[in-house]
Amino acid sequence: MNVRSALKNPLLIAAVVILFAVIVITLFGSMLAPHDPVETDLSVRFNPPSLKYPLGNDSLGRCLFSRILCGARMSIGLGIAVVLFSCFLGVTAGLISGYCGGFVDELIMRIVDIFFSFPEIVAAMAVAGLMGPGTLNLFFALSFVNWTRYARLVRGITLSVRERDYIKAAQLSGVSRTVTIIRHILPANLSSIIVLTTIGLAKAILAVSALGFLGFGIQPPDPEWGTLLMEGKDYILSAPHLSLYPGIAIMLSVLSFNLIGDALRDIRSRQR
Amino acid sequence: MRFEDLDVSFLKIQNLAVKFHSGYRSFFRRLSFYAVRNISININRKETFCLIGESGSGKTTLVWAILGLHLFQEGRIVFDGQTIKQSNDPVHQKLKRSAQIVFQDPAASLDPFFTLRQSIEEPLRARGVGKKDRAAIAESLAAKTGLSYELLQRRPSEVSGGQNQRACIARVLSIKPDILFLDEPLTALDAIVQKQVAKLLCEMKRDYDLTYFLITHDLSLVKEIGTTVAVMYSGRIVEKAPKEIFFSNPCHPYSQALLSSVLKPGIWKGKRIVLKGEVPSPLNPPSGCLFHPRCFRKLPVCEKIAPESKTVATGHEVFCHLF
Amino acid sequence: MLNLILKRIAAAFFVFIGATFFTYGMMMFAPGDAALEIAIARYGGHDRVDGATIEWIKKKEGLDKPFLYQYCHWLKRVVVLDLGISLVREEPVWQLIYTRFARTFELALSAIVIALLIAVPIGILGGVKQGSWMDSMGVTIAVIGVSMPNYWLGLVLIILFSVKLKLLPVFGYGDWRHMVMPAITLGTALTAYTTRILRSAIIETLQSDYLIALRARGISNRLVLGKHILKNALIPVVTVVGLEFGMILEGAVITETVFAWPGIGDLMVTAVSDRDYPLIQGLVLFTAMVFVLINFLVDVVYRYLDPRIRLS
Amino acid sequence: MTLNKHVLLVENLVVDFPGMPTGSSVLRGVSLSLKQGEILGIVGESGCGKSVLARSLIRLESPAKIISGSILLDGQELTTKSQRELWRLRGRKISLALQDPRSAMDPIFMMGNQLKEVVSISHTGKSGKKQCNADILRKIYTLLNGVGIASPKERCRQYPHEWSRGMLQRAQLVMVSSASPEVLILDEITSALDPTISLQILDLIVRLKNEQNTGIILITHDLSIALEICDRVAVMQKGRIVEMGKVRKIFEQPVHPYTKLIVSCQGEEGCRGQLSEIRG
Repeated sequence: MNVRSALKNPLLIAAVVILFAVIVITLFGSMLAPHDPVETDLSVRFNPPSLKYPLGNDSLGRCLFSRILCGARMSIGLGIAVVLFSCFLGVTAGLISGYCGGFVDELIMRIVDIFFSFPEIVAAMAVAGLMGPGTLNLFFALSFVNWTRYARLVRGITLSVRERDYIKAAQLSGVSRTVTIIRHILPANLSSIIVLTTIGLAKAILAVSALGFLGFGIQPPDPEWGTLLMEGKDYILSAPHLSLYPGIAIMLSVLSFNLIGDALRDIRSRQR
Repeated sequence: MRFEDLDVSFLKIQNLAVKFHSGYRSFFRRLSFYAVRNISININRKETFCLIGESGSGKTTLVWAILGLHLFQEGRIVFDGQTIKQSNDPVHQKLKRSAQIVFQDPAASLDPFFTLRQSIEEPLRARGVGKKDRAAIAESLAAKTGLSYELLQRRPSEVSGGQNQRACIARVLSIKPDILFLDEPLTALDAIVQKQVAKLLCEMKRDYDLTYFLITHDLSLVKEIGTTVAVMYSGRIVEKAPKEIFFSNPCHPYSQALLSSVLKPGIWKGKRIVLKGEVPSPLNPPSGCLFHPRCFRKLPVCEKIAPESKTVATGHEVFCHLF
Repeated sequence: MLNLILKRIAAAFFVFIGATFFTYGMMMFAPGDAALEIAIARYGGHDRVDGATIEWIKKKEGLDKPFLYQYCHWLKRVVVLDLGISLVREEPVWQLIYTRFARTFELALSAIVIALLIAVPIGILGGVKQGSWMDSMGVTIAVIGVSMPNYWLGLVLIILFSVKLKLLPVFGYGDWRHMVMPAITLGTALTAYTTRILRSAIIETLQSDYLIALRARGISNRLVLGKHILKNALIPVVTVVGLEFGMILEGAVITETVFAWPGIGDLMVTAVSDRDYPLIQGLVLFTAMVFVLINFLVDVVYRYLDPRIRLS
Repeated sequence: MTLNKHVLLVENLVVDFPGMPTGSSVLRGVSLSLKQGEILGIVGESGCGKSVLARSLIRLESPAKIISGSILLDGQELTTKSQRELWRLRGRKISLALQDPRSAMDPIFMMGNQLKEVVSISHTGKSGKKQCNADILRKIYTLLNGVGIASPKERCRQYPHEWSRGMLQRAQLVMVSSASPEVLILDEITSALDPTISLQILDLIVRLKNEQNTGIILITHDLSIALEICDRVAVMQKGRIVEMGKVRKIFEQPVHPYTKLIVSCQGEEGCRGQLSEIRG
């Protein structure tokens, strides 16, 4: 499925549109919000969706639609930050351990194994529990397990590229080790890293909002999709819409990243 | 750095040996075996030294040991009067700076993401040559090696194998090496393109007065452009001779079998020699001469003692008990 | 061969030690003085705790010694499964963990059964009949399944089955009707993930060169499919099973919170919200150990199936 | 030599890749005939469609598709047969050996296991399962010894990555010829091998022809291999056979300009003359 036929697939077009909407909401969410996400108005508690409040009101009468719009900045933003940081850390570790080999490789890989043995959310909860919830703790908690995925991927590719003839030719013509890594080995990894980052972003958004749902993510009152769902959970019998809409927002954005990630992977495997 | 012709033998290799590790006998002690052992070669200036042998005979390992891409455990290399005692010592760095290599598969020896121009300019860039000079040198070399100007912007995947190999040759010549190692430069190309690249190599040798170290199993190419020939079998050199003597009077049974296996007319006149069995695995080499399990003129002594080098004529050495 | 197994065990042991070191290290970051926390928990309330008791606890627990000594002291107790006492529940941590783990295992098993029942047929058919409408439908459902946040799915199920149709209990632990919704929630992501991996494994195996050579030699289609393709496709699937356990653990944490299922995930959430350090530590250690064990088993099975990397 | 019957008759076979522009099909009307006990060499540069021809003859040509033409194998028309009927023919009547021996073997099964699979197709032992297994094993060991693989018992317990390419190619020859098929198609089986090893393989092919009297189609890009062991040679260019005939005639008096070029490239001084007008 090369680039042209990729765009014909309706699902992918929807994904790109959603992605565009998600980016707009993440950047300009607070400006777009019709109401102040934090301003409470008890008179309109639990109102179903109406013209004035497009998605209805939550337990304290706050406009659910504007809270979702503002919450995006936290859920998606933090997800992107986690992915970028762990991608940077993982790629560097992968390149070094893949290219140097020997003891360095063994050491880095064992460290990766150690971090790999902690499931992401369990580790994040442990950190949140021990160091207290908060955005920064959450960011470190998610990143320090996530980077291992990138390290393993990049190490695998570096090991295979390192044996290629053009690397030996470069070594022989006096190109230094770092220049070889940056000019030759990194580009060979790029397409796989992009695919993994896109799908990693989908996972990160899920993780951030899951932790929010469990109460260890971003603390109220600033809105975050996961915490919105948590608040909605208690009133599920009387106001189900409170937990429906934030969930849909999460799913759509995660779905669009996953679809785009799959499309990128198909295009890359066609090029190989 | 240019060299005057003060010393005729330009590169001397004295019983070089390379060991590889292959897994573990016990928890720590590693099993190692000889990939290449007691190799002694003299390469003179402006010569085309041909190393022939089949895959698994250690030809490439030997070249990579000489060029420092592999460590060598025994032996010496004498380059330009100075001896290299162990891998990557200062003298070895000097050798590496004035030696280059052309690989078998042109598409694999060029970075798929680089344009041909970037690949050709890379050695110059590593040596800190300015942008303008690099471009000028690259263009002149491309013209000399028969690459048209607009090909320089293309990527290796968008050009033919022959043109890729020309780009490799241009890249190698950009830093004016004194010795050029050619690892099966023609095998991956089509018949007609092979002839053209062979012609190009001869011209480059004449123009840049290079010394060639050619690895190949294509004996018709050796007959055309070689000067001295060495035959390698399972990590050891079995015969060394000037080209004319080698093609007229090959002594070692394996050399004869190799020559007889060339089906092209004009190389081997007599009956085809069909060997039996396989190349021995270096992990447990046979005792005595390594070729004795497959040799059709085997003597009782061959199984026990490894043969010494015997000089049959000037410059013609054989490692065989028959002489 | 033997020393290869020894090497793998040594590597797994190193990871075990690393995990314990890291878990204990995390304690150091805990805000406030650990001895104070323990004192408060044991003797109730700030007012009943004075300097002397804190000093006494510090000496007893050896908290004043250098970090490494404390770590070794703690490690000695961990090896004999004495993970300390839960600050809030006064029960031994290990006791809590393995009773709760049994219930999580029940849930996990049912989720895996659901995953295998649905994912295996769709994955294989999708791979074999690549590009057919069935395949693209399978792929789309799989992508949606993977992207669906399982806590949201849980809530939707509750709204649907408990609130609207009043068929199933909203939460709690009891007979099979309690298990239906949690198993579906946990199973969905698992099924989607397995379908995707199985499908790409089959496609990749179908493109390998030796299939044409096998058919060219006259080997019947039944043998080619039943023996060669199946075993070759099994290799990537084995690595997936290893990863699936990670997903199950993560999914369990959330599913159990939504459905108040008394498993290890739910225990983890309450432990973290109560700041019950020994229990948190015990749980993190336990999950890490389960993971190290599973990764080791997957590695052994992987090397058994693929002789090429057996001795690498 | 008694007049051997034609085992294979191909009448202007046209094969096309779906999605390719019409008129540029891979095979544009290939016709050839093969007698029993004869080696027919098919020589052509890479890309002339000789591999597609090899796969089409054994009806494993997908993703390509046979548009028209007929393939008569011992009187049976292959182009109309269903896959089920073809299973019984492949291996017994006609089989194909591929160029790269390492990718012709399943990497995760023991060699003995894969050899047993093929040899048991033709094994007609009536005795019980256990006895039948022992017979097959014994047959495999004799066959392996016959093609020069030492200590076959240990070798059978090894995996394909532990065998050298030469041994794998011999194993492939044993596999394709174990049921003594009437037609054997060898697609460039010596190109991936070293000269002395490929000499051994060519010697095996000639022995195979003499012992089993099979009709062999040897596909190669190297005319000198064809000259060495083939009885007749067909020169192929861009999906068509441009010239076909006895080996001596093709080499001494080539008619078609393309054949002339290929023949001249074999000679020592050969191509030097026409180098200028052929750009690489």
